[in-house]
Amino acid sequence: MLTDRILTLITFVPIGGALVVALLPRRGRVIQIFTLLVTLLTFGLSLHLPVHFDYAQHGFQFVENEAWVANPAIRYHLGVDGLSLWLVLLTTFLAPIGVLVSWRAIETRTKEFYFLFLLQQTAMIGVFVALDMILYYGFWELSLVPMAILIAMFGPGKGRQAAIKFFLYTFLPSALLLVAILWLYAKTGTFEFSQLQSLLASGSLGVSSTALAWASLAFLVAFAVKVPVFPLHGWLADVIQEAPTAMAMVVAGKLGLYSIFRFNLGLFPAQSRAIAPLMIALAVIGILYGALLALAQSDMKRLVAYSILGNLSFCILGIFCFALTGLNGAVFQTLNEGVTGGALLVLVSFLYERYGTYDMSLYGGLAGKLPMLATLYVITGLALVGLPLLNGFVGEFLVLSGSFPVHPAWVGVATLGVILSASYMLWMVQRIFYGQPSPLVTNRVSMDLNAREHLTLWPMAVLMLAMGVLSPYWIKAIDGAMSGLANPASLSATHAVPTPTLRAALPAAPVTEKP
Amino acid sequence: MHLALFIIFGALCVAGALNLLFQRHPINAALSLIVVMSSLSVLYLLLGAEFLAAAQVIVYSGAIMVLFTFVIMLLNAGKEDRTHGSKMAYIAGIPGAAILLALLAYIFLSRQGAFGQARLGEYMVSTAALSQVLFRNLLLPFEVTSVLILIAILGAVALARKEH
Amino acid sequence: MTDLHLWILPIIPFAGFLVNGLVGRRAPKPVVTTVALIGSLLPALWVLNLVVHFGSLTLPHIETCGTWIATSGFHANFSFQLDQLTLVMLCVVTGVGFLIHVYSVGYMAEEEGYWRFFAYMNLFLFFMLTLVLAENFLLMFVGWEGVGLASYLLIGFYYHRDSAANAGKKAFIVNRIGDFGFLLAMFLLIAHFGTLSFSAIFNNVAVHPEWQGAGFLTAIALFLVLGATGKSAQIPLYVWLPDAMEGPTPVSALIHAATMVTAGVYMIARTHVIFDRAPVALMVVAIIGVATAFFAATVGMAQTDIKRVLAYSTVSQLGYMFLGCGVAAYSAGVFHLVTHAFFKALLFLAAGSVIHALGGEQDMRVMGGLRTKIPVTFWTMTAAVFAISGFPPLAGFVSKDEILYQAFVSPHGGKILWAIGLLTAGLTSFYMFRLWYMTFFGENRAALEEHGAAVHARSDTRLVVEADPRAGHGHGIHESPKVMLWPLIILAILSVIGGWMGWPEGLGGGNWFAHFLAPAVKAVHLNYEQAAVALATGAANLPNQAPAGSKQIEIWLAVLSTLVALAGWFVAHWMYYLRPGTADRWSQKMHGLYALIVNKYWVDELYGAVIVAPVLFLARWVLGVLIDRAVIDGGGLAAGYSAQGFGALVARIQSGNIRSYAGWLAFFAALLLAAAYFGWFAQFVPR
Amino acid sequence: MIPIAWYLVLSAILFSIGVAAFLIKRNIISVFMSIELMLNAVNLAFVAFAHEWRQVNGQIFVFFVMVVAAAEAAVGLAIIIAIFRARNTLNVDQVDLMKL
Amino acid sequence: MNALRILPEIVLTVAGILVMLADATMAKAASRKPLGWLAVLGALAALGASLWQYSLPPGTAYFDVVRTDAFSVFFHVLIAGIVLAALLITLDSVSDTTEGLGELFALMLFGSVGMMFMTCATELLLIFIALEISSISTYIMAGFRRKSAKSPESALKYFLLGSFATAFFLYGIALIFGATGSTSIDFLAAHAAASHTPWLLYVGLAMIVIGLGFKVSAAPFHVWTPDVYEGAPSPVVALMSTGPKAAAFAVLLRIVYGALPFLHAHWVPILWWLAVLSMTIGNLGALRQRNVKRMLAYSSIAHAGYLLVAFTAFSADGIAAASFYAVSYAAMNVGIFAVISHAGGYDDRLTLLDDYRGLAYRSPLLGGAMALFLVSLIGIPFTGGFFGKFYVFAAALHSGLVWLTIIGLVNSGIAAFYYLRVVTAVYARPAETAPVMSIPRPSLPLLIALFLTAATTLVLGIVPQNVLSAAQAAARTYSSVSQPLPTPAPGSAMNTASR
Repeated sequence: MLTDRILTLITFVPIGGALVVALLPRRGRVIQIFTLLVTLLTFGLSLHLPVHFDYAQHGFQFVENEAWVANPAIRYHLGVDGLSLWLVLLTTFLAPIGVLVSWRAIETRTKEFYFLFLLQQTAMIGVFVALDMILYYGFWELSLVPMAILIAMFGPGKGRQAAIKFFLYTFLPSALLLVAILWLYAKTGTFEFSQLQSLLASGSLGVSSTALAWASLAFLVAFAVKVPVFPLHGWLADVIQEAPTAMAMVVAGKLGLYSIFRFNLGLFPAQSRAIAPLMIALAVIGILYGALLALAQSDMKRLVAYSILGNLSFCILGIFCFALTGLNGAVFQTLNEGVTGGALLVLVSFLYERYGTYDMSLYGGLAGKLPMLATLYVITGLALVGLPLLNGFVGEFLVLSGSFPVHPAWVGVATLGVILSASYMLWMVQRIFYGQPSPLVTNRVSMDLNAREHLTLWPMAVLMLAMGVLSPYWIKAIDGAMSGLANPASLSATHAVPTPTLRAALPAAPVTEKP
Repeated sequence: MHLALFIIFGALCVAGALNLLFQRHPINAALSLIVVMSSLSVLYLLLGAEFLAAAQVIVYSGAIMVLFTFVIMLLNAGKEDRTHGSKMAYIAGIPGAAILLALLAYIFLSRQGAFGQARLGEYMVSTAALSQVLFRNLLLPFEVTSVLILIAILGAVALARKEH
Repeated sequence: MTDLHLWILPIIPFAGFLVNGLVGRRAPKPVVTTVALIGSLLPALWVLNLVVHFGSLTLPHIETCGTWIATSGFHANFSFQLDQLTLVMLCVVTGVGFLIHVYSVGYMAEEEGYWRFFAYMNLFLFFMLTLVLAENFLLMFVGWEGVGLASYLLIGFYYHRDSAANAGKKAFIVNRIGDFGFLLAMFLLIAHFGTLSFSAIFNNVAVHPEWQGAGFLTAIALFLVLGATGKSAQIPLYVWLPDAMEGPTPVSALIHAATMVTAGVYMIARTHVIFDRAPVALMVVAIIGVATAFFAATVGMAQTDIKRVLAYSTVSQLGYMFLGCGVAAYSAGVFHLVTHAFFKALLFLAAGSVIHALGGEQDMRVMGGLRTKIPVTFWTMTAAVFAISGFPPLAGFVSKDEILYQAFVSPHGGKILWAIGLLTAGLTSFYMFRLWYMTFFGENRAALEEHGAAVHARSDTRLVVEADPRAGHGHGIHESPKVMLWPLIILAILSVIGGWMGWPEGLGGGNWFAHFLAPAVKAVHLNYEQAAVALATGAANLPNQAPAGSKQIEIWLAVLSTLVALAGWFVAHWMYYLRPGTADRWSQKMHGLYALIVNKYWVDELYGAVIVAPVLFLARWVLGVLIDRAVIDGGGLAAGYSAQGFGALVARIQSGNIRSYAGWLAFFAALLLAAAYFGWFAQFVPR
Repeated sequence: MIPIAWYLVLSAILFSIGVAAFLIKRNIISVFMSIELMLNAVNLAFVAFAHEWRQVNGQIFVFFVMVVAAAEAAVGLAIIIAIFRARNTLNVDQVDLMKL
Repeated sequence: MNALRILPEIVLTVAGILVMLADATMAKAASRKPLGWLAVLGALAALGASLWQYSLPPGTAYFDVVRTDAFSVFFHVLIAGIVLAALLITLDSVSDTTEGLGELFALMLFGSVGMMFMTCATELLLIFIALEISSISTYIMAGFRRKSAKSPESALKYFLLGSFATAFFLYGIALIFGATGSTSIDFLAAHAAASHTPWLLYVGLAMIVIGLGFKVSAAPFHVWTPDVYEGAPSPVVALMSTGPKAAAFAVLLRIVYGALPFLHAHWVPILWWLAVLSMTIGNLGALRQRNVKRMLAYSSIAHAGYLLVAFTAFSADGIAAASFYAVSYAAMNVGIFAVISHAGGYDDRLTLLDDYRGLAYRSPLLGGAMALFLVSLIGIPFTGGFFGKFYVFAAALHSGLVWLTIIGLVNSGIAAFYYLRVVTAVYARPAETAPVMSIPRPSLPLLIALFLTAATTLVLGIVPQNVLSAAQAAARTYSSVSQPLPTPAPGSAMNTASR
């Protein structure tokens, strides 16, 4: 049955498409259309998951588990739970949008572009569904290559440097990640996530806690770079600046964050808690740092990059407070970042296609010329800064409110981020769209959004609203996956209300509101 | 007698080798080498390797060194210039060679009790005995050597052939 | 339980927003108008329906129509609540809202972004209704942020003007600072109660007298106050409101006078249970209120832009409401909110009418003598001026007097609060009459009659410029169209009689309003046992024993405040009517003081220098250049260069000389042999 | 009666001199000759050990080394001729075109 | 029966002689390319013969001088494959008039005879001769571009330094002979432990490591590598960077694991240091290289280091990992030299990194192939390079070599920089000022070679099981290694049950 192999299908349909792309003629828009169809097919297939997902069950579903290599014991083990479910969906959802946004932006070397694009899809989906450490690591590393090559190929400025920077930043820590994986294998004899989890949890491995701490650190650093977490973000702005939009949309956030959830929290709960104070501090710094630097940028893409840094730091904060609500929020925020950050990059790229620059100081007064684009820009910006009823708010609120009881002071400082984010976002909107039209804007005739661009943006805009209003639909799956990772104390709904001891001693006095 | 022969020809070996080291003309060096090789053949004889002693003179001194001299003549190589292309050879190489010598000498001398004594004529390997092993047990290596020689011929022709 | 479908209330304007927002650009103007008016009229009618059925409801009436956020640890619904307080707010919002919509049809008639304007206005109504109907803090926050958004969009309506765009941005950001407080308050609430539902929290607080004065409640209350100061433009976050006058005048009337800015007051009244348990926070509210009231009034005295005077007046009046809430007289605060909505909306609309008449001129110094030219505007405005200045029996008198009385008698109040409030009342009277005289009396200083439509340069409406020169428009001073005048008239009537529903008992009234509102906002009472517990646990400051006032005091105070109002009027009359040059002379005489006031105490400049500039400096130079470029990028570069440096060292080995290579080989061969023989390596292998 | 160790030391001396000669000689042919010297030193060791163990294999090894040396000499000298043709020099210090 | 055990070698020798004779009989002006095809046929036949040898029962021949077992056959197949690909590459990159083509093909075949003997010999004498065959043939081939100034220099450097190292290797054999009285691997394995002069073994082994370390270009004996690779013709580099290396590694395995496993406390630390130095020096040296062939030379030093890591594991997995790595390295390195020798030609038209800018524009096929091989060299999953590296380091970690693993993998991270620089150059827009390079159309042999190498690279990364089993079977021929292959994961019964 095909549905028994649904995860394999979702994962490998893109790469199959990539192989076909390699054979297609470079004529007209054949390649684009074909890629679009492939991504739509993948998205359609992935819709199978939420429909047939058993929300009452917290374990992995749609599992496929077969031997791949006998020795070392690597298995082809796929599965999704409430955490990966939506990340897979997010990836497949963004893929057709990636094609649409590249429609005009990528006119040369389309074959290479779409080949690598589809390869990247497979790698990303694979990261989310793989349950064998080596299989996972395979997809994880594979995801670097198309990204790096595409940045190098299409980066308008210092594309090659950015590509290499990105690659090294992520590849070097990944090497240590591999050491840790291999070390675990040497100690346990298995690469399987679930088995590792139970073996590590049983504490029967007889390995020193120091060694485990180092192993968990190797995991964490590899993922933190990919997120990125504050001092490790050196690649982010350059990469987002140089990468084609379809790639910039997916370069940060979800892969690293997913991995932290799955592996750091899943395999090393105690070690993660030990390092939590540092991570929380970095997250809070990251929130403010990202926002402040966004405030200082004059290049739109760099601004978006720093804003992404800030927003992703919320996820880190939510993760390392280990409160159930905060964890839910962190996952939700991860999804948000994919949709909203992606939409913002798409919008920025549409501006670039029209005016050929990312420098905000050259813009101005566009609202009158491109009202639809301006509208969607504002909506997206508002979603990004966490306006209620849009998705960003739900994520941020859950993260902050969930984490607050754990670290009131840090979270309080982090909340300052909402002020700063509003500042840079509105300032950006003002510089681009408000005021008198700049010479650049007046001297160039450009149309408002065309049909393709509408098609690119509206699904994201609708999703922002839907996720902002109907969040339980997403969270019901996420919550199940997170309940195993949170601190037990945070599970109960009753909170730290000081229980009045005297009340028990007193006769029950019904309180009446006297009119 | 044995000792005297060893000392004389051993000293000749070393002297020849040192002469090779210090002579600046390749012809002189080649001649020194021939001295070394010839002396060695005597030492082989002392160690009971009569066939080798003969082969040493025939193959080495006779064939190989002739080839060398021939090439020296052919290329009209003169006295070598004392160019200073390499510091590393002096900084690292010569100490390396010295360490090597010291180390090996130290090992062999400090542990000389582990080895036996060579007594003249006590152990002589006849050519027949040698060929017993060579053409039976080690036939395959012997045959494989033909490939090596084939390659050498092929290579020498290919490399030294006049360009057209 | 009857289902009132409260969700329909906000949804209607939202639908109006969607329709106008999506298709309005291409739709003909009448369609836009119709949609917008329906979007504001239907809620008003629905509220009327609620009023009719109100008596038959069990209060508070709560309706839940879906889950918004749900994790195993936290839950928030789309829940709406109807009680007396909500009803009052609904009436104000929908009533005034509808009137201003109607007014706008005339006022904005020639605007290019007509559809946009009404879409935003409906959006605002949607959020405002959500705000007042919300049954939990989170949904309230939706409205709270949403009205901020609508405000941002409307202030920046003339986005091509930098000042408008700046003002919108400033409003949003300053409000965000308040929201920061609101958010923290919510986090604390969740941490302590696990929920954000009003009823759950308030019931919990109500039955815990031992929490009287508890630190966490005080903290929550203070953070809520921070939120309220943002939205309601109180010290220290009032700075955005005067700038917000960049928006079209109806916006100023609806959002920045009548409804949105009162959200803070509404919020305090709504969460009064918490404030009752946090006397410190109450005192803070009262102090902020009275300080703002006085401070803004002083600034208002020297402003020359008609809308700015009104803006500072709004800030000042909101301070009164805060004062009312701060002395635990929530119904008084809310009552002033209602009456203020009437007369301040009226003032703005009338001012808009004046501006309209003058083709966009807002500077009072070039007005004057308009009394006869625009009589309807003059008379309606006169009603409003008298109302706000506190002349009996107009609405402003009743509500303001109630607040001052409560401040005087309340255990939370104090004579100092009352005294400053009274002084402020005099100042209010002064600057309002100053406005009145400068605008309507004296000789006309406007250049308009001579130069036609010359004075529209800094206009907020391009009416004159872009309108076709039909009769009455563009040429000369003219009265506004009827569609603008009717709302003025209705509001004028309300400004006159609106206060009578709360006529104080001390002056022979029944104070129906307070009694009506009491179930919703009356302070928590303690029963005997609870009081005992409170005393035993040492919780001080039991709230709200019955105010120790009396009818005598109330009468005397009323008389006093009327006199003060009269005094203000007289001074204004003397300075701006009898001796028009006096003001200038005084301002020169007291140069320093005048400069202080006219420059708004340099607060904007202070904030700029102390907060904005350092933040930008930090972002650009310290973080951007020093940390990001030098440390983070530089660290990567340094690592790269050092690796390359080692690479160069490796390449140094590669001299190309065979003898060197051999030397290298010989050396390491010797080393390796020695190491192997002596067994050195085994000691140098880290395991 | 000579200790085998003396032969070994002699072989070590010759080998080291060969190494040193490789390092010091400038003429490529001389450098090549020092390699031959090194091989001869090894041969001596082989013969000595063969005597020590009374094993004929050691001598056969030497025989093969001679063959190999001959083959090497042929190839080596051909290479030297080739380099002389290409560069017109036999100085090893001047054959350093490729570096770094 | 004896002859069957050296059938691949015989086939290659015969093919070589045929090529040589045909070359001599052909007209001077005639194209020698048909000879290349003849050589390809010979290599194919040798490949078939090698594979056929899997059906032979393990055993020795010619008085225990050679042994055919899973280990030797594994490397026979590998070497046959390498020489096949190298011949194809040569065919592609040379022209009809290239000088000495017939000799070149013959030398390639003869050289591989030596390499093959190296892997199956169990007598140090045969190993020495085979090593000389493979070395001398490579010395010659390195100098084959006689018109270039660099090629003879390359040959000279390789020759002089190679002979220098050979002397050490030979001295090592002499000392081992001196310690035991035998040069037979089997005898050593059985009796060397009883030697009363074990210190001779230590020193002898160290000398052998020096000699073989030179052949596999392990640091600090790597110095010749960049110069030689730069000057030699690219197709020859394809061969000599893989074939003799694989054979030398096989010899090293035979000696350290087969003959002297009981000395592992001595050679493991030595190889540990060699591995660390090779990885580090190789990668750091490559960082600054702008010349692609030199860069790949440094890279091959580094890869020798990775391979040595497997040795230090001292376990059956270590042997299997080393064998597997040799295959994967051969596939990707031959592959990349196929691209280089096609793009740059026999006479090295393209040398610098910048010359390769925009290669993917001129020829998407070449660009893509180059990217694939580079990605594999980096060690990206689903390529042979990754799986090889993974297996090597898994074996090392399993033996507790944590630091070595960390150093190695960090090194592979650094290495990514210079590989990626090439990848990005290949895919970057060509500089406007650069002269338009003309890339000849890919010929049939090139396509076959690329297909062979690329397919191998991918198969090794995606479905490595077959090769892995073969490598593990090869490892199992070493009974000396006490450590068994790791048992399947605890609860692996659960794995199979859970579906």
